[in-house]
Amino acid sequence: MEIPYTVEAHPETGLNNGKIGIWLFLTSEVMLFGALFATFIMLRIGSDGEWAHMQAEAELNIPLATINTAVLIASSLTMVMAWASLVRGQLNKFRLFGWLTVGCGAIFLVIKYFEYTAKFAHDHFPSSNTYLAIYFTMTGLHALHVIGGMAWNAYFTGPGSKLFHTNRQWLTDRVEHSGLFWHFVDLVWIFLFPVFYLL
Amino acid sequence: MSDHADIDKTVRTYFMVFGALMVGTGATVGAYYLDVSVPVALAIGLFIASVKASLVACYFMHLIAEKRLIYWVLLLTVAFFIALMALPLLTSVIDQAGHFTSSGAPAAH
Amino acid sequence: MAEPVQASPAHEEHHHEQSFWRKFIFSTDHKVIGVQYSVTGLAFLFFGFCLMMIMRWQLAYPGEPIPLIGSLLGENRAPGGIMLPDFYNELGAMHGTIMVFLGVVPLAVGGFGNFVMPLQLGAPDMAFPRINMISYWCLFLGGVTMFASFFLPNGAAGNGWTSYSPLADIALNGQTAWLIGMIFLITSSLLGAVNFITTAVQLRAPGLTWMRLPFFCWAQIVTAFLLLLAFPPLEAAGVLQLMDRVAATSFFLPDGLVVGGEVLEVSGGGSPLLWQHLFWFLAHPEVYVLILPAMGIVAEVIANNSRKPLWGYRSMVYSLIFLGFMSFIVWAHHMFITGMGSVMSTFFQTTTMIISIPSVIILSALFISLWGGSIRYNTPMLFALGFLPMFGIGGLTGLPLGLSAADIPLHDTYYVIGHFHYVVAPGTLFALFAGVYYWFPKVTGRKMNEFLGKLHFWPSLVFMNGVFFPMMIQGLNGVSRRLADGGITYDFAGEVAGLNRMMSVSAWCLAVAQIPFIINFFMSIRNGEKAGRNPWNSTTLEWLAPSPAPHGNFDQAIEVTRGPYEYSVPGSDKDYAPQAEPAST
Amino acid sequence: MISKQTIRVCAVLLAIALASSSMAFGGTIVGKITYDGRVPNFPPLKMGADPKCEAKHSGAVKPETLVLGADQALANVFVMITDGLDGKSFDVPSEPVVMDQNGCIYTPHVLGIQVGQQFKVKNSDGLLHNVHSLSKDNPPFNRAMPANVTEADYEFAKTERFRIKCDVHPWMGSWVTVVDHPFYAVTGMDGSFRIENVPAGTYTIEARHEVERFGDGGALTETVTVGASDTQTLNFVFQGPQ
Amino acid sequence: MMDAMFPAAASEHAGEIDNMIDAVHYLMLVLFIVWGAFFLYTLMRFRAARNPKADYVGVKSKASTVGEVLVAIAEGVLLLGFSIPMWAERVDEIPSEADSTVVRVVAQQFAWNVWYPGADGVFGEADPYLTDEATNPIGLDRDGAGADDIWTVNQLHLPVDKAAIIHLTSKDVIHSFNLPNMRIKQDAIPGLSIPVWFVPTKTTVQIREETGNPDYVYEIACAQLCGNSHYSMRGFLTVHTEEEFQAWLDEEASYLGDSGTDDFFN
Repeated sequence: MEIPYTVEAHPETGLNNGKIGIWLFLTSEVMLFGALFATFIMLRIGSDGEWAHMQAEAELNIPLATINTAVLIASSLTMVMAWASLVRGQLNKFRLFGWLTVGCGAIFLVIKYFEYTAKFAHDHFPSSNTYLAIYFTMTGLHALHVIGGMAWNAYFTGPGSKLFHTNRQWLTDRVEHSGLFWHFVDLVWIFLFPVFYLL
Repeated sequence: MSDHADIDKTVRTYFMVFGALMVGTGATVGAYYLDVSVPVALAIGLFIASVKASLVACYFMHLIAEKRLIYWVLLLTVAFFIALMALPLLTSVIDQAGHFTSSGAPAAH
Repeated sequence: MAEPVQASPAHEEHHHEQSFWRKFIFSTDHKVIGVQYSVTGLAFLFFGFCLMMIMRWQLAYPGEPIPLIGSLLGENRAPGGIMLPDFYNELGAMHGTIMVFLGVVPLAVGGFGNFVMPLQLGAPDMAFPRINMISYWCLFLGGVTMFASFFLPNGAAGNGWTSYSPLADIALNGQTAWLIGMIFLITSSLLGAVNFITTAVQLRAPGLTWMRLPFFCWAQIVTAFLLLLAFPPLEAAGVLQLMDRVAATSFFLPDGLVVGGEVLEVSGGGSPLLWQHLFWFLAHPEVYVLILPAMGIVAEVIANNSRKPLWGYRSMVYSLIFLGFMSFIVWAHHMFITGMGSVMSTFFQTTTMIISIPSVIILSALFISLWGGSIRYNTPMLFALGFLPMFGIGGLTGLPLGLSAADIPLHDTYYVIGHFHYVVAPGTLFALFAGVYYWFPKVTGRKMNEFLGKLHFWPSLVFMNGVFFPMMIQGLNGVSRRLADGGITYDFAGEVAGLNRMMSVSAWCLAVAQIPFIINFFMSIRNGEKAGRNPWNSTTLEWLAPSPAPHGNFDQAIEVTRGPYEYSVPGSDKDYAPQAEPAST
Repeated sequence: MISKQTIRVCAVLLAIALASSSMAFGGTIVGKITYDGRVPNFPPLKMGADPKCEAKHSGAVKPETLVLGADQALANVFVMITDGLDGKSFDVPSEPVVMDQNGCIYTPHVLGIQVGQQFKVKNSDGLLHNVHSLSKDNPPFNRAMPANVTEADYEFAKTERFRIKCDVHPWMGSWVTVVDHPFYAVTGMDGSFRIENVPAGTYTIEARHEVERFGDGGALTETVTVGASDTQTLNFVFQGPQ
Repeated sequence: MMDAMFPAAASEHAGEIDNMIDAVHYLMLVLFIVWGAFFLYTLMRFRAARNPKADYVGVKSKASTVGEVLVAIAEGVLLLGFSIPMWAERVDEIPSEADSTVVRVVAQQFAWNVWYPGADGVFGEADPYLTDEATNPIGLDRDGAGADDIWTVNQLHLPVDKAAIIHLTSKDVIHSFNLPNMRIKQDAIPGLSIPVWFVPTKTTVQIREETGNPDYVYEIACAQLCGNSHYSMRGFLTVHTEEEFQAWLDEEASYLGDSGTDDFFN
């Protein structure tokens, strides 16, 4: 039994199943992070002007976060390049860019780890104040998404890339879909970075 | 986009977008050191972030040339997202009888 | 038209013998998964019903030892068989959670949606069979977590199914387990929703246009959108409450709380109302998640057994979509008495009144569909017909609750409980029973026994009303819900406390009335009357497949030529015209 | 058959055991605790909150914040050895410590209990009480005791001093001190205490009252050296505002 | 119609609310009867035995649309004519504090602490750290305006025929302040102080005569699950004549004079 439109596009929608599926999943992610952003706004409004103070107290490391932003944006670039390589039929280049993407994710997490431990070392915990609470919750949840995206990409770059020889189009589509998730994670960070570190 | 010429053009776009994103990041950080008032900083920061996010969505996520169905789904999501963003306003002071107090007991009138 | 994709003969080679595990446990076949969901849902419905029966003992005979099982409950729950209020609260919270998230939703959406929808679409399976399997196992893990939480040292969550903070933040009981369970259940629903929508969009058989789609599929699609977009905010809220409990944050806790005479040492700065908004942002759409699939089932059964097309199919579909859309902007009508100003209350009661109109349209259309029919009174039809007035009462009693001024004395009373249960118990559950009787032949190849079916229906109808109608009277008397002694502490409630006994007896009789169903269910699997492909002479596509349908569903090419309910077409000698029958005959 | 010799051996062993238990193998610490200061006129407890509680008393009931006997004797002071018993372990008594809820008051108001000893909460009132322990080290409990639930049993695993209160009748409160030895006492209306069978050694004795403005957060301490079988006297004076 | 079911009404606005609930139920009844009659007739008339051949088209008339429009209009009338103005009266038209009895109610697990401003008419400051469950459950600071404040547990006393404004809050979790006789219900939310007002129209003595029950009391119930003893979080409202109310306040105030407990603890 074959599920139709796994690879080829549906004549009416012009899309394959995976594309619709991933976008639907991303809409639910939008609502998930949206609810957390709503919480963020509420806490900030309700903080009686204490927000800047709590933020300053948290001793944020802006240079590190800036580097992290750059790393994540770079990983988005390598992600699309991995996909473009598949479109061009260059398996080795795809693998190179794929691993670069995973690597960028890893760098991001390592930097995050140092940021977190620095905060813990200064007794800044989620329980310290509402700013740190939402900071740890949102960046933590984002980090979990990064880990998920890394696992997904690592699978397609590693064992999953065998599909190249049997069904290149399918692999290309799947990489495109995992890329959509990866870019979404990047997109969330693009908001998290200024909102938490700069504003 | 299976055509090689097409994909080469697309790749050039990706690098341009990447450059723009890096510039945007720099601008955000730069604006932070500008020392403007909070509302202005919020406006600048969120504006740059929105531009960056749009770039990622349009080009890296290919939304600029996506099928209609996806647009409809996203439109629906945007509608509910707006409802969701109304939520913090509802939970804070807007049209809420009573007012927040800093202690468990009510503040003096 | 080109060769339909579903007819690919290549699938024959996939029919090699699968191991037991792959075939029944970790199956990717939507029908097996649908049955897994259904069985899980029915089992949890039964479990939730048992919880309720224990509660009803305490309400009928407050403070008296529970007979039979009282001594088994343990010192922490019922010393000497006497139920502690903590245990009552646990039962209440878990009854709600289990019935909603582990009973009705898995059965109505996971079970019927999974089993029936791809068949009605003429699809070989769901769009993502493996994700389908994962979503079932997420539900299963969530169910296990919820069930296991009863055995925690301080018991299961007992803060109401709504889990309002700060109570749920500071409670000693298994709220953490509840939250973890909920996160599993939400994940399951999200994955399921992605799958349902994609399947409906992509895998419809050739010729099956949107306006030829059975109403049940429409109901599932709208439901899936509700799950997809409304559940994530609750997931976020769940994460935040989990942080409050585990990492001592203060998302829902303001400053200066004094618990048990001691100042609660948290940073403060949060808002208890935030939880309510996030919760009801999901939980109001969730009400429609419970009711829409039921409406879908009822529409199928009524069309089939009145032998005529649904009246006003198009307006029903538009109403359904409108209902789904509006359900996102009415949530705060659950919160009128949290101190809402007049702007917000005007907005939310207006949207609430507006949302009642499409419900009225759908219900009217179902009533009117009967006019001119040739009505067959078989068991599925009885349950579907029972649904109409019962859901009608449920809907009507929503009116005074949706008007904020009338809500003042009725809020949080038994009136609310009665209203809600009329919607979901004799409402949704009757529809689900109709679905079980209706689609049983497709699952097993055999029909269920009609006599036992009727023996199930009539007492159920009587006792359902015996349980829930007195709640309205208690509610009008102002008796609050969630009182561990049924309200006898209060003089004003004492006058109607006597009704509790009658309600409890009805509840136990209702339990007895389910015995014919259980017997019927298991007996018919092996001994029921053999059903062919289409025992009900139905028009929709699921009846085109063999009963039971094989992996891959259809053994022939499908091309849909007409609408879903072409019964009694003038000029035809047959009183039904299946959707996939060529138009010219 | 049990041989005569076995019985004889048993008898001797029994005699030794009896003798040793009746003999005082250690010193005794006694003392009297008095209060020196102004005695405020506490307003009566708001028993009107629950008419069933009010009906159990004929008149106004005063809070047990400061209970004095004759000659300024201070009751409800918890006296215990806090230091000097390191490394020793003691048997846990098999009989439970009982706290009753009667007339919407906890009796006793101050109590001690050993780690692992049974704590029995009784409800003689025949109405709903709610026993809420505010313990931090021991897992807190919060048990509603409806009218016809008359007993609940607990045990504590860690040493700690905490308050037990009734959430339904907020004035009801009792101070529980969990100790890992039997050397503690609570003063009665005569203000006196007596700690017996203390092994020879030097100890820190703490006397603690619930009013935190007394002494150091409510506690006064003294050091005392006890011989094998002597009796040491230790008096404490709790200084209140004049 | 349904007055017999409601708890005896004893506030100025109770009648309005009762009438509205009546009106809604009339509407519901009419709808249910019309639907039900149609339903039962259809089931009899169109059973397969009597009508073996179904009609493909069914109902042709647009009567149902008319019905739906009528329902919508009825709902609109209830909404615009009753509910919205009545709600506005509850939340927007709070009478001036000068002409009212102003009370604070601080809910806690599981009691209602009632707090009066005392002779000076000004509430004192509260500090959670001053809380003592037995002697000072509201954490009242007796220095300053709080010196003459009066608090009681579960005992709310009000004068008749004078607006009462109650500022509701909570110390711990969400409670709901329910006065069934007064048709008042309002959540008490920690961190928020929410005003609620009503005019009691019958004294406790009067209601006892009216109901013929010498033990009749106005009860305060908790309507929001607040923990294990939620079900017995019962308070009492006594409505006095103005003179009786003053006498009661004076009696409560008499406990204040010589207590001198403050410098004892601090």
